[in-house]
Amino acid sequence: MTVMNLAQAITDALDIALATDPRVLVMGEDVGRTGGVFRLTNGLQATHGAERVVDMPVAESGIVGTAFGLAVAGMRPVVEIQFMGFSYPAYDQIVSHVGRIRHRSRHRFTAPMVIRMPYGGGIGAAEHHSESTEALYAHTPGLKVVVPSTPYDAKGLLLAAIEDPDPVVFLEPIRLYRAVKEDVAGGHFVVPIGRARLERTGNDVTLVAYGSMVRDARRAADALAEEGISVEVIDLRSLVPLDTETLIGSVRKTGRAVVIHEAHRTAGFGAEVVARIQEEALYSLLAPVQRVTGWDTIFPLKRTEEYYLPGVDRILQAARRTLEG
Amino acid sequence: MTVMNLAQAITDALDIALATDPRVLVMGEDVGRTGGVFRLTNGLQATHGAERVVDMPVAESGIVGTAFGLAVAGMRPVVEIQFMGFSYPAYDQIVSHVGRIRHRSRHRFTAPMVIRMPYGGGIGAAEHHSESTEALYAHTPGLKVVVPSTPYDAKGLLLAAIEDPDPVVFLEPIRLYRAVKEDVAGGHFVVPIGRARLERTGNDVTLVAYGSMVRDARRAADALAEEGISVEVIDLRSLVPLDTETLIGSVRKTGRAVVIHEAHRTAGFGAEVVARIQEEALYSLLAPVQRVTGWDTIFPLKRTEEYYLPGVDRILQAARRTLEG
Amino acid sequence: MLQILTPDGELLADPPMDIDLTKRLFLAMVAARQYDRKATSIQKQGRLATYAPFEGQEAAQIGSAAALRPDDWMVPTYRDAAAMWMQGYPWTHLLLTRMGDERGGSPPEGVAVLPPSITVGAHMLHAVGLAWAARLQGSDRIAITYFGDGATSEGDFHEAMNFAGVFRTGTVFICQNNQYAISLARHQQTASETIAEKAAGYGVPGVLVDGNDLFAMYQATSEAVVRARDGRGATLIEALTYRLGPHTTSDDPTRYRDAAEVETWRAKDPLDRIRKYLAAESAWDEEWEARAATGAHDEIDRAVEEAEALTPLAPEEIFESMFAEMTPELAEQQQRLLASRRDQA
Amino acid sequence: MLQILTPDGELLADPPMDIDLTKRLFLAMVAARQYDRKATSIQKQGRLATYAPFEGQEAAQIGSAAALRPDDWMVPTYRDAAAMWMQGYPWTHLLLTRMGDERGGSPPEGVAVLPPSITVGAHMLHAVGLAWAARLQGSDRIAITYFGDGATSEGDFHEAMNFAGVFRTGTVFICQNNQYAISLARHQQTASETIAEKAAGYGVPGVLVDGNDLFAMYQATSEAVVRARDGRGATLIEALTYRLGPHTTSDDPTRYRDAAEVETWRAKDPLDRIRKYLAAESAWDEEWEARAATGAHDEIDRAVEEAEALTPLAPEEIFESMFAEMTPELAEQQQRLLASRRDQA
Ligand SMILES: Cc1ncc(C[n+]2csc(CCOP(=O)(O)OP(=O)(O)O)c2C)c(N)n1
Ligand SMILES: Cc1ncc(C[n+]2csc(CCOP(=O)(O)OP(=O)(O)O)c2C)c(N)n1
Ligand SMILES: [Mg+2]
Ligand SMILES: [Mg+2]
Repeated sequence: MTVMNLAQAITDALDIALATDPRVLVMGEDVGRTGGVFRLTNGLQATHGAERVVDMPVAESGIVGTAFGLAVAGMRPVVEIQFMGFSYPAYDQIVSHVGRIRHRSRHRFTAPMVIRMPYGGGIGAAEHHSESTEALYAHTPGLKVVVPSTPYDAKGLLLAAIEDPDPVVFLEPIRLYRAVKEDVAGGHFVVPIGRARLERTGNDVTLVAYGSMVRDARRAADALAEEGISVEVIDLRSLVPLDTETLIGSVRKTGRAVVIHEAHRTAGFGAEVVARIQEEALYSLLAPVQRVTGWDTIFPLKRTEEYYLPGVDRILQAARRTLEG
Repeated sequence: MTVMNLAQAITDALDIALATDPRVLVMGEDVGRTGGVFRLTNGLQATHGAERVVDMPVAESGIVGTAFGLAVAGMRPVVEIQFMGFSYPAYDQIVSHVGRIRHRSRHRFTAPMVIRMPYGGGIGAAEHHSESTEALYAHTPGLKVVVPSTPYDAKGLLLAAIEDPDPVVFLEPIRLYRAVKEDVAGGHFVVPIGRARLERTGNDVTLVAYGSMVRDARRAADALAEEGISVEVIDLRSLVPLDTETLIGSVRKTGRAVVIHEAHRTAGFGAEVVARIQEEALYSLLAPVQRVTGWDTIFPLKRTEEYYLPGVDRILQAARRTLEG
Repeated sequence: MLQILTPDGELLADPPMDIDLTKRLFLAMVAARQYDRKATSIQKQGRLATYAPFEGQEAAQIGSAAALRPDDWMVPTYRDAAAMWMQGYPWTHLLLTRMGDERGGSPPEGVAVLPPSITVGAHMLHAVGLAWAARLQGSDRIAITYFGDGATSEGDFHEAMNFAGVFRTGTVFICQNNQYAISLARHQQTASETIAEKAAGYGVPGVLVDGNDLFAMYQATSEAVVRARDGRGATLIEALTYRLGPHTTSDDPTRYRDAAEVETWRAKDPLDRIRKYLAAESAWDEEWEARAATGAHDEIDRAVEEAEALTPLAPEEIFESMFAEMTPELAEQQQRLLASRRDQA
Repeated sequence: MLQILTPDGELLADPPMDIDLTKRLFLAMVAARQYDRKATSIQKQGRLATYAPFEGQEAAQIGSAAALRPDDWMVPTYRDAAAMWMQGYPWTHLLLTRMGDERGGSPPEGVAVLPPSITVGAHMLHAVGLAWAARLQGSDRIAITYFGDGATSEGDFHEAMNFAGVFRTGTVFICQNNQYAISLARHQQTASETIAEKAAGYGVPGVLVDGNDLFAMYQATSEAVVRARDGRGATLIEALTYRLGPHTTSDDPTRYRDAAEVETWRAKDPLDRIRKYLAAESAWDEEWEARAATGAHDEIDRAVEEAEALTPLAPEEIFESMFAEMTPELAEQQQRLLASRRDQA
């Protein structure tokens, strides 16, 4: 057991994967000598060598396309995209090739690889540095999409992703990298992909969140608890596959739900969560499921980003609205 | 008035735009000499010259990025992407620049341009040729997303898109290009972007569709009418902005809805439609809104594409399920 | 431009292979042309979805593929059936894809050929990764990738060439410059004089080769393969050739090129010049070729029959190759589809 | 490599400008450096979000921008504040962006400079389109675009160069090869010997220039601008230079480069050599420069004050620049946000 933050948990997972599986490679812009823009790969090149931890030219499509070839040939590349907003040049490789080769070849060729992307806002970053477009990847067949919110899950899910026989888009909430520390088991363990985590149980309303928003959901739940409202908080952890069972079970019990993400509202992943709830639990719903999301605007710069981001207040208001419904 | 099919209506709109607005350019792969892979730009280069109707090298990011520069400088480029599946290499230009410049510059610079993309399956095409990923574009801030299903709308919406001060992604249902003919007014007219069309009115259930699926929805409505079920069919025509008013008004009346698209199910645009319905009309709902969609698989090749595509049968079954609910 | 055998069948330098291999590769070209014609004709009958003929490009494909070891990786496009077949991809599988059956993309174990890329450009990077993996795995397998003149305009061509240069991967890039990308003529595609010269911008050697000359293609590719296998890095080969047929069976090339131009290139037919050479060496006779052609024809007929006889995938099977283990979503969707078909029945 | 003035201030050829212009551009470099230092220092105080310093690259930016006409289009990156300012972009606006205020991207009417590109690579294509539009509009405006050595690896660099070659657009491509892309050294970025030579692959002239030599930069850019304006097409200029500071204020360059290397380049400081040259021409004295520096410093101070004094956008305003006319969705979301703020209050 070591106390670590989410960033350290990811470094630890990468270190373990590199140490135990010779097929694993870490590749991306600045991941080697300088340890990545967030320093998550710090020290890995020194330990595992420049053949295993590879600094790549500035070319995201190239990085993902090359990693795809490596994966097809039996390696296990773990790609770092510096910020989610820079994954778009690689989008064609991801949708047209990475997510498709198993189907195109009826299992004959596969691309077991991980694409890590720091995502989300809240740190006053420059344009394009706060994207949260997980819905794109969730809508792309052949990909798993994973988003941890705790150090423990980050480590266990990343190791599971690296070992997964299929490609995984692994989203890392930038804002939580160094926000909290917790005890994380040393050595190897996995958290299975596809199961939500019950962050807290309750009876009156369900808050559904993932990644960076789990913290805000928890805070909102704390505030509501003080008013005597019993809140269930679900951390989805994996968008594809989605743990519909946990989700539906909870809403059937509480009859009320708020879905929270910082992504844009229209066609965001929250809509999918709402759709599943109303398909499976309509008759249990006591009020419309509320979506608390980022707006359909460009993510604003530092001076105004607080207006964009769903915060505890907006979650509380939405929860109260469902309780009135 | 001329009788034309959807393909001819688009050609007509492009011809009128080129003839009346010197700022308009038509650009894309093979659009000039050979008139495009679907022959929609046939004859335009002969009429308007190779400066206005431009054959471009095979580079979608280049085409969109260059068109963006042209638009910022005051031209009105109309880009053709050969098939929606080949729009992904341009995705970064679209999300990072086309949809963003007005915001980045607080209205100082704008990119009024149209990106036409034939989309959808049903013609037994090769891999990547049947994509229907409108949800990506609907989730991208700063873009309008338009999908006509009739020749009249295709012409009027395309002219509206070309005249729009903001960028428009214009999706053309390949399957309907030459499927039906109707009377279309000659000369210039526009169909305003952002208003759904009531394809048929009814009281028992609402079918919500767009593009290629409108035809199947109509056929399903015919079949249900024979059983004495009164069906309302909404052709959304525009996904962004979405005509929530018409949608909600209809569901409040019927209490039942089926949303239909050929795109993948998870995080498809149907989820957004469901979310809006349940937000605004939950208490009117007599049964869960059903989604009839393509699956979360790669779009299959010719021999099996019928298993993927929502057809009249699946729509009928879903409608009946809502009527039992 | 590297040329060893002129269109008239004259040798400009020593041939890079003996008569036996020459005969074998000539017959491979004969067989490939049989396939190309058969595929075109059954497409007209509606038995294939669309087809992209390679007539005129046989030497470029077969000359280059002949330089490979059977375990070398190949990353081809939709027009490279001849090269794929040379590397072990069965006709049946090539046909299956064209018939609209995903199982065409699944060649037998041991065939190291990826399903042909339909998107233009992206696949070249895959050959960079495959070759890189070989080095990491201590193997001397190399990777060859095929693409057209049009593909060189895509950003991914650039990224692939650049990575191959930086990481010195054992990748052989074969650009079949067949003068057109659908309707766009080569000179509208790029303003550089040759495509081969683009290699210099990546610190990679580039070679301009007569792509209709089997000998030149074989020699240039062999040299590139040796370089790649020895760890000396990548090569770009521009095979100057011509697509004699339409872009695909849905294309009408008369819209963008003259019959006269086609005739000029027909005179440079890659089969003709080897035929002339072999005849001059007294190693060819008409009956020998005809017999081989008939043999190939029959074999291809059997492949067509086999492909057509294969029962199409069942509805439930379209869900079965998305992941190693089916996700709950897909399982549910599979059930929905089956239920809806039951309802229907 | 084109060099006119050596690091020691010696002339190798006739200077491309008279003493007056030289003095003016020298003072522009002095002012730019003031800005760079001010921005770096107020970032440390938390008054800017992050900042990407250009120290060492003043000649590359100011020498090239000085060759433009005021109405020429400029498409810069995050590191090109000096060039942008030369083309009329106010310090205040440059600072606003860095403070996290979108209004920084909205320069006054008449300033034909796009907001600096944060994504690496994509923006070069915009300069192709802008120059193309000028031709269609019967104007002889040209477009200049700035980018780094790292950006040349992106596919969009390739597509932009290729389109500029094919369509002969009046685009001037200025690559400031400052030896690093964040931590990646130039030799790991590409295996070509120079970046300038990449131009040949597009049928575009490429020129390697001493980017720390104001005269060489001015001359090479002026020639490229004339070419562009005359309709003779694009040029790629590789300005060989060095980023003396960190990549951005969050970077620690000691992780990837030696102090000794930095010192070598400090000896080639672009300001020093013009200072030496002017001194030799008796056109420089310390007080004159100090007075100018103080003047610039004060002006920049006022810009900082002005930017900081600007009231941040109101909550409702973040919805107001998405479309010419707000969509119903955005209007509804705007109402939601305002309502939630009312509830909170
Ligand atoms: C990314 C992408 N864009 C466009 C297309 C449509 N398309 C198919 S083949 C082709 C032309 C390719 O030309 P070239 O690379 O010269 O190969 P050839 O067909 O001549 O063998 C185009 C534009 C595609 N398949 N993929
Ligand atoms: C598409 C994209 N990928 C990655 C980044 C992150 N990034 C910002 S600057 C930079 C290096 C660019 O180097 P170069 O082009 O040499 O310009 P310089 O910073 O040296 O001026 C990188 C990788 C980005 N902004 N955009
Ligand atoms: Mg070609
Ligand atoms: Mg640099």
